[in-house]
Amino acid sequence: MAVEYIHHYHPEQARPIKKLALEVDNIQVRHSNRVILQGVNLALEEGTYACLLGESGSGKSTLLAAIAGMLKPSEGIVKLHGEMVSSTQGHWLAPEKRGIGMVFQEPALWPHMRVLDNVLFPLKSRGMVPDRQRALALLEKMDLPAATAERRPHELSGGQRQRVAIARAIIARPRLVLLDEPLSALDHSIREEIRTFLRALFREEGITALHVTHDPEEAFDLGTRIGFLGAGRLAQWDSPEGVYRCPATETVARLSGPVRFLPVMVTAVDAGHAHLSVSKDSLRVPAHPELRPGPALLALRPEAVLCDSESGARATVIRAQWSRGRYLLELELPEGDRLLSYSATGRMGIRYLKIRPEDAWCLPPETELTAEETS
Amino acid sequence: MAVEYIHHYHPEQARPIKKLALEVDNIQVRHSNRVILQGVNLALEEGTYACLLGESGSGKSTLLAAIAGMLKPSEGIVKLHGEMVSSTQGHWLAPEKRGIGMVFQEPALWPHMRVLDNVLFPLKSRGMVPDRQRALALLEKMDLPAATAERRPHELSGGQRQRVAIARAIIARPRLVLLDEPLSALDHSIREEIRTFLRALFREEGITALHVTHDPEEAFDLGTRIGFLGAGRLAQWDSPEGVYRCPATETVARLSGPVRFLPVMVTAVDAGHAHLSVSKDSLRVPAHPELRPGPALLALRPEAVLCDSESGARATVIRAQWSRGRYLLELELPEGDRLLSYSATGRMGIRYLKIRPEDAWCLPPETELTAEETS
Amino acid sequence: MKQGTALFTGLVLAILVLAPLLLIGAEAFQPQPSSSPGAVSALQSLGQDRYFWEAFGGTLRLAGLATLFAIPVGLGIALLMNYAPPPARRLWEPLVLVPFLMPPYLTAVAWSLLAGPMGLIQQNMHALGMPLESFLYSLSGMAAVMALHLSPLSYVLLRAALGNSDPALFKAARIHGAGAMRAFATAILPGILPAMAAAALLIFLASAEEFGVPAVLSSYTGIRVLSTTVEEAMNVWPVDLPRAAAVGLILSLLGFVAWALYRPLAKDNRGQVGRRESTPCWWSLTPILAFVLLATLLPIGAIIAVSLEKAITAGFHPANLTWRHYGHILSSGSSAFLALRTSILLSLSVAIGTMLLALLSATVVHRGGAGSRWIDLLATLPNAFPGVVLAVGLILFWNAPWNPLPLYGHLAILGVAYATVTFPYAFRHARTGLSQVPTVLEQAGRVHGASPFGVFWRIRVPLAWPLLIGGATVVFALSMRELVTSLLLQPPGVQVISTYVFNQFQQGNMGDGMAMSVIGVLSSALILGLARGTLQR
Amino acid sequence: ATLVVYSSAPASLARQLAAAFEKKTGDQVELYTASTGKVMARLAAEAARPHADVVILADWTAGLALAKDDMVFPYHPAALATLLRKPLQLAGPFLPLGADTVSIVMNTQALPKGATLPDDWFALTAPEWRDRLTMPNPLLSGTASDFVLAFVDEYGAKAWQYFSALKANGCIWPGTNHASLQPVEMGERSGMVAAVGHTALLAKLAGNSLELIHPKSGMLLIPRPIMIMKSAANRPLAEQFVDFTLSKDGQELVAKSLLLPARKDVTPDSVWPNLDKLHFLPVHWDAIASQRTSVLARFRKEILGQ
Ligand SMILES: Nc1ncnc2c1ncn2[C@@H]1O[C@H](COP(=O)(O)OP(=O)(O)OP(=O)(O)O)[C@@H](O)[C@H]1O
Ligand SMILES: Nc1ncnc2c1ncn2[C@@H]1O[C@H](COP(=O)(O)OP(=O)(O)OP(=O)(O)O)[C@@H](O)[C@H]1O
Ligand SMILES: [Mg+2]
Ligand SMILES: [Mg+2]
Repeated sequence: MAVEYIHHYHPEQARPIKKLALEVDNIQVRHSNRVILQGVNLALEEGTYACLLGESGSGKSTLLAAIAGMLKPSEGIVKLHGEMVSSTQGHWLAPEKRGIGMVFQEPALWPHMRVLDNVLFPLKSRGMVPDRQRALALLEKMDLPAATAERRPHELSGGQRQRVAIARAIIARPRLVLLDEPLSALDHSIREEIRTFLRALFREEGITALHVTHDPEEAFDLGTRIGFLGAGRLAQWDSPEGVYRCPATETVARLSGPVRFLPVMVTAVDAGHAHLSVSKDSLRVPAHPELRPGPALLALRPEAVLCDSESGARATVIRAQWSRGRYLLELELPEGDRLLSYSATGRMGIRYLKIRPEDAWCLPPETELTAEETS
Repeated sequence: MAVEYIHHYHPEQARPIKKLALEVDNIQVRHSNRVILQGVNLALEEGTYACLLGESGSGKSTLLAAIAGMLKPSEGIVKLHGEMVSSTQGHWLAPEKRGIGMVFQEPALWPHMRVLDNVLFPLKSRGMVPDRQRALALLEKMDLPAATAERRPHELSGGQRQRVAIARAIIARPRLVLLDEPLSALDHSIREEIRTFLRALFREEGITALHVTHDPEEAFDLGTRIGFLGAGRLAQWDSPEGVYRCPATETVARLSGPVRFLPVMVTAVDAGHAHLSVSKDSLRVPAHPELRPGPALLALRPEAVLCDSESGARATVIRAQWSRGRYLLELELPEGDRLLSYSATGRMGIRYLKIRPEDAWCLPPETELTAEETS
Repeated sequence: MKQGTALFTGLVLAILVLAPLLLIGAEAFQPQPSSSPGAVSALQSLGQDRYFWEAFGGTLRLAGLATLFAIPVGLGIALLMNYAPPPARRLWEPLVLVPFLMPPYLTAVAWSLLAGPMGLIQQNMHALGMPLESFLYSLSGMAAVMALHLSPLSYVLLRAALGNSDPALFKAARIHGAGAMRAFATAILPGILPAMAAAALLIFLASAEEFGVPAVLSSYTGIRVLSTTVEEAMNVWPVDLPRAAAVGLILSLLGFVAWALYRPLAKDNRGQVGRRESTPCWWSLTPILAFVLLATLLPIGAIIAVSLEKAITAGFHPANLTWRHYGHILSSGSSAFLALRTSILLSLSVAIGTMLLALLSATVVHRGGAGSRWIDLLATLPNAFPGVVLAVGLILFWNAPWNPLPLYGHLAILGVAYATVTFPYAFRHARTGLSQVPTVLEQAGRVHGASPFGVFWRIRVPLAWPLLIGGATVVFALSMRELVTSLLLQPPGVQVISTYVFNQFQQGNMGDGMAMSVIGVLSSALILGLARGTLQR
Repeated sequence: ATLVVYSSAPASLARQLAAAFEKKTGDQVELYTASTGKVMARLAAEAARPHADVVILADWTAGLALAKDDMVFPYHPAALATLLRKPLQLAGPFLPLGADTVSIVMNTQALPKGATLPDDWFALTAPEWRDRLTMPNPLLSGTASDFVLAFVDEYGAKAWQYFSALKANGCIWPGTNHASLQPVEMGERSGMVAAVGHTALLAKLAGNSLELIHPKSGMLLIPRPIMIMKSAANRPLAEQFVDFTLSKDGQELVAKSLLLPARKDVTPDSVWPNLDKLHFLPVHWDAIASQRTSVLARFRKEILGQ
C-alpha cells in the first residue's frame, strides 16, 4: 500500500531510468523468532542516494543487516546489481563478496588497529593496494588530521570515531554503501561539511547509498528518495517533498518534521481533495488517495498555520521556541487541540490562526497494524 | 572573553537569581598529557536547563567527565551545590557521592542486567527503595512498554537503549543531570516527545541539567542557556537567541545553525553597529562589541537574505534543499561567495538578493587559538 | 569451509582426547585382576568401596578449598596489575607466574623445607614455626599450597578478561551512586564472570587430579584423595588398571558436573573490547610483593638453597656449598643437558600447536551448532583425568595393534601427551578470548571484504591475542613440568626435565635434581617473560 | 640389532650396563628407566603390543607378578645360578641382577636429645622415637610392602602389634620410599623404617649424615630380578644381555652403583659391611606373594586406619 507521488522538483529526477543497484523483494526478517520486518520491498537505481527514516526500533538497522548479509531473511529476495544474493531458494552471497561499504550505528572500529589501518582494512582484505594517500586524504576531508591517523580508536572522541567509520566504508569505492545513522554523533558544522562531501563524492563516483537517519532535515538534504519504515513494512517511498507534503501515514508525517493533527470529519472527496471544516471554516485540502468521507486526520505542519493575522480562530501560545531565525509556536485551541506555527515574534498570549489549505494534508486515521499481527 | 548579551525574551529568564547548582572555575583537563580543556568557567543556577554545543572533539564529553568525577582536572575547581568537590588543594568527592545522573554518549548499559534492573540500579546502589512502578512509568513515558523492561540491553535497538539510559539517569531524582548527546540516536517524533517529557520533568522536579548536543535546534528548544565549547574553552554562554543572532565567533555561528560568511571591510563602528558595504549597498548591521574598523566577517543566516525580490544583487542558485515547508537555497554571488536563503520555490537559476541588515551580524575575523597553544 | 573446520577439529580432538578416554572407560568396566573370575567391573566395585568414598570426599573438599583460595588471590593480583599496576609491571608479572612453573610436587617439598618441623622458618622464627607447621599439614594447608601454585593460572585468565572489559560501564555505575566496590560488582564482575568460571573450573579439576601435593603432604594430614588412590592401584603389583581407570572415570564425572555448572556462565558473555590506560601505583607493590614472596621467592629460595648444598643433612652453611650440581647439569652433552633441551623444544612446539588447535576448536564452539557442545565437553575432560590414568589411556590407544600411526615409542608421543593434558587450558583461554570480541566488529570485517578466514586472522585473533598468548604460556609451562605422562610415555632413550628430576629424587642425587628443577623453572620463567613481554600488546 | 630394556634399576647403572653391552657387542640398547611401579604400569598398558625385551625391576615380587601373568620367558641357566650368592639362589623363571636391603636409616644429626642409634626394629617403639620416624606406605611402595609381608610372615601377630606400636608412637607413612626418606634427610624426622639400602648409602657418600642400621633380628634382602619377556623379538640377544649383566664386568658395575652384586665372586662396595656377618629375615617369596592382598588390606585398615 506504499503510495507514490510524482514530483519533478529535484534536478536528479530528470535523468533516464538506470539499472537497479539494489532490489529487496518482499523480505521477512526475524530476530530470535520475532518477526521484525515483513514484506519489505525496495528498489534502488544505480547512483541514487536514498534515505531511510523510521521510528526507533522499527527495524532500520535490521534491514541494513539483511542487505549486507549479516542476517538471512527468512523470506524474500535480495538482489545487488541484478545478481541474486539472498533468496529462500538457497541463493546466498557471503557479506564480504557483496562489495558493500557500511557505517554501523556504533562506530565498530577495531580497537587493536590504528585509525589508518582501520581505514585501509577494506582495501587490504580485498587484495587491493592499500592506498595510504587516499586514506589520509579522506580523513583530512573529514577534518581528521594525519596525526589522528596514528592513534587508536579509543583515543578519539565519539564524532571522530564515526568519521573514521565513514572513511572506512567508502575507501574501497564500493558500488553500494549502507550508512546507519552515520552523522548522528557529529556537530552541526561538521555534519554539514560531511554531507556536502558525501553528496559530491557519491555523485562523482556513482555510488549508490542507503542512508538510515532519524533526522528528516538530513534525509531531505541528502536523499533523492526517502523511505519510511513502520510496523515492519515500508510505509512510503517517495521524493522529499512528496514525503513532507503528502505523508502516507500519521507516523510518516510525524517522522518527517514538526506536525500536529486535528481530528476532522470529511464530507466529500473530489479530485484528490477533501472537503472538511475546521473551527467553522470550510476548507478544501489535498488528500490521501485512499481517503473516504468520514472521520479523518488533518495534518498541519507549522507553515500551514498562519498566526500573525488579526482575525481567525483564537488560540493561546503555550510554548515559543527559537528556530532558525523565527519562532516555532505551540498553540492551544479552545477545544484543547494543539497546532504549530512559525512566527516572527516569540510573544506569549493570544493569537489568531488561519489555515492555508494548500499546505494542509488530509489522511485516513491510522489503523494500528504491527508486524507481529500480520505474520 | 566570553561575551554576554542580555535578552529577555524567554519566560524562565525572569525568575530571581537562584543558588548555583554547578560551578566550574578555570579548570584544565588533560588526556594522556594532552591539554583538552583549558580555563573553562561555567556557572549553572539551580533548575536551569543548559545545553552545551561544540565541535566534535572539542572536549564536551571530557568536561562532563570532569564534572562527574570520572577525570580529575589538573587545575581549577568544581563546586556542586556550593560544595567543593574537586580542587587542586586536595578536595575530592568520589563520583558516586556527587548525586549526579548521567547519560553517556554510548548507552553504557550493563549487558547482564535486564532493562528494568539497569533502570533501578541508581536507587539500589544508593540504598533507596527500588521503586518498580516509577521505573516502569518512566520507561512507559519514553515509549518503552513493560515487556521491554524484561529484555536484555542487546535485544534493544540503538534508540531504545538510549532511552533506557535516560530513565536510568533520572530515576533517583538527582539534583544535577549530565546528558551527553542523549537524543542523537532517536528519531524525530520520539525525540520531540522525549524533549517535551524532559522539559516537563526537569522543571517539575527542579533538576538542573547540562545537556551536550550537536543539534542547535535541540539546544534552542531545551536550553535556557547555551554554551559553546571551542579551542578548549567556553567560547560563549548565552541565551538561545543571543547565540543565534550574536555569535561570539565564526565557529559558534556555524555550530548554531546554517550560516555563510562574507569577508567585508568595516568603515566605522557606532553604538554596537558596523558600517560596511556589500555589493555596493551600504549597510549598518549589529556588530560584535570587540569589532574595530578594518577587515571583518559578515555572518548571514538564511533569513537575513531575501531572494524572492525582483531586484538586488544577482546570484545563481546552486542547490535547493527542501526544509520545513520551504526551500533552503544555496546561492553563489558573481564573486564566488556563497549565501543561504529561504524561498518558497526550489527553482534553480538566477535570483536577486537583498540583505536584511537587522538580521545580519558582523564579527571580527577568527584568530586561530587552540588549547595547546595557550597552555 | 565451516563444516571443514568443524570436522577437522572434531577429528583431531577425537584422536587426541576421546580415543584414550574411551579406552580408559572400557578398562574401567573390566573386573579387577585380584578378584575372582566373573566378578563385577571395577567401576561397580567402587560403589561399595569405603576407601574410595572417603577419598572422594577428600578430593571434593581439597579441590573446593584450593579453588576458593586461588580465585580471590588471582583476582586480586589481576585487579592490581590492571588498574593500579606497580611500577615496572613487566618485571613483576613473570615473578607472579613463576609458582605455576614449578611442579606442584616441588612446591610442596619446598614448603615442607620451609615450614616443616626442622624447616627454615622453625629454625629462625620459633613462634611462627609451630602454627605454620600445623597449618601446612592440614587440609587447608594442602589447599593453600595448591592455591599458591594455581593462583597464577587464575591471574592469567582474569587479567586478560579485565583488560577487555568496558570502562564506560564502570563509570556509569560510579556516577549512579555505586562505590568503587559496588561499581566493580556491577560493571566489571559480570564481564569477567566467564573467565572466572573458566578459571574455577580449571583450578578445581587440576587440584582434584593433582597427585604431587597430596603425595608430599597428605601422609601428615591423614587426608585421602582420589589421586593417591589411583597411585595405589598403579604403583604396587599386581597393577590394577581397571581400578585406576574406574577412579579416573569418576573424576571425569566430576569434571562433567563442573563443566555443566560452568557452561551457562560462559554462554551469556557479551563482548566488550575497550582499552584504558592506567598510571603506575606504588602502594600496589605491597600485596604483589607479598604474593611473590610467599609463592615464588620463599619456595624457590628453599630449593635453590638445597640445590647448592653438598649434603642436605648438613644444612645451609658455607662449608656445605657447591656449584657442582649446576656444573653437572649444564655441561653440554650430559644427559641432564639433553633433557633440558628436549623439554624446551618439545614444550615450545606443543605450546604453539596446542594453542592453534584450541583456537580452531574454540572457533567451532563459538559459532555454535550441533557438535559445539561436545567439543566443549571434550576439551574439559582431560583435565579431570589423573595423569597416570590418562597416560595409560594414551598407551592403550597409541600402542594398540590396530593403530596405524606409529607415534608410540617416538618422541612425538610426548608431544601428543602434552597436547592432550594441556588442551583444556589452551581451550579455555581461546574460548574466553573469542567470546569477548563483540559481534559487530566481526560483522564490520565481513562487510568490508574480509572472508570468514580473514575476519578470523585479522580481527578475532588479534582481539583475543592477550588470551591466546596467555594460553600458550600456560601450555608451555605445563609441558615443561609435566611429569606423570612423561614418566610412562617417554620413549626408551629419551629424557625430559621432569623425568630427570624424578629419577634423581628417587634413586640418585637430590642436589642434581634440585638444581635441575631450578634451571627448569628459571628457563621457563625466562621464556615466558620474554613471550608475554614481547607478544602481548 | 636393537634390544629394548625397561629398567627400574638406578638410571645410572642401567645406562652403564647398556653402554658397556653396546661397546662389547656392537648392538644397540634402547633404555627406558622409571620406578618399578611405572615400569609395571607401562608393561600392563602395553600388554596388547609389548615392546620390552628385557626388564630389570627393583622388586622380586614384581617379577613374580609378571611371571604369574605369563609374560616372562623362563631363563634360568644352571651355569649362572650356581655362581650366585647363597641367599640369591632362588628358583624361578628369572635371575637376580643384584640385591638391595630393607632396613633402618637414621639421620645422625637429627636424633632426639640423648638418644643413641637403635639396634633393632623393635627398639623403635621406645618413647624416645615418638614422632621421629617415617616408613614408606606399603600401598605405594613395593619394597615396603615386601617388608611388611615378610615381617608378618616371620612374626605373625607380633608383627601386627609392632606396626600398631609404631603408629601409636607417631610414625608416619608419607608415601613412596623416596617420599619417606626426604623428611629424614631434611631432619624433620630422625629415622626411617623399611628404608632401601643403596639410596641411603648414596646419600651418605654424598656427605649426608645418614647411617644404615642393621637390625639384629635381621634385615630384608630383596633380590632385583632381570628377566626376558616372552614377547622378546630377539631372544638370543636378550639372553646375551642377561648373561652380560651377570658377567664379572657387569657385576662390577652393579657393585659400583652401591647395589649388592648377585655373583659371590664380586665384592660389594666398601660402604657395605661384610654381608656374611649380616643377618637376614627368611623370606618365602612365593608364599608372601600370594598373601599380598589380604595382608595389605589388613595393614590399610588397622595401621593406616583407612
Ligand atoms: N539481537 C536481537 N534480538 C532480539 N531482538 C532484537 C535484536 N536486535 C534488535 N531487536 C529488536 O528488533 C527491532 C528492530 O531493531 P533495529 O535495531 O533494527 O531498530 P532500528 O530501526 O535500527 O532502531 P534505532 O533507530 O533505535 O537504531 C527492535 O524492536 C529491537 O528491539
Ligand atoms: N582516552 C583518551 N586519550 C587521549 N585522548 C583522548 C581520550 N579521550 C578523548 N581524547 C581526545 O580528547 C578530545 C576531546 O574528546 P571528547 O570526547 O571530550 O570530545 P567531544 O567534544 O565529546 O566530541 P564528540 O562530540 O565527538 O563526542 C578529542 O580530541 C579526543 O581525541
Ligand atoms: Mg538502528
Ligand atoms: Mg563526546
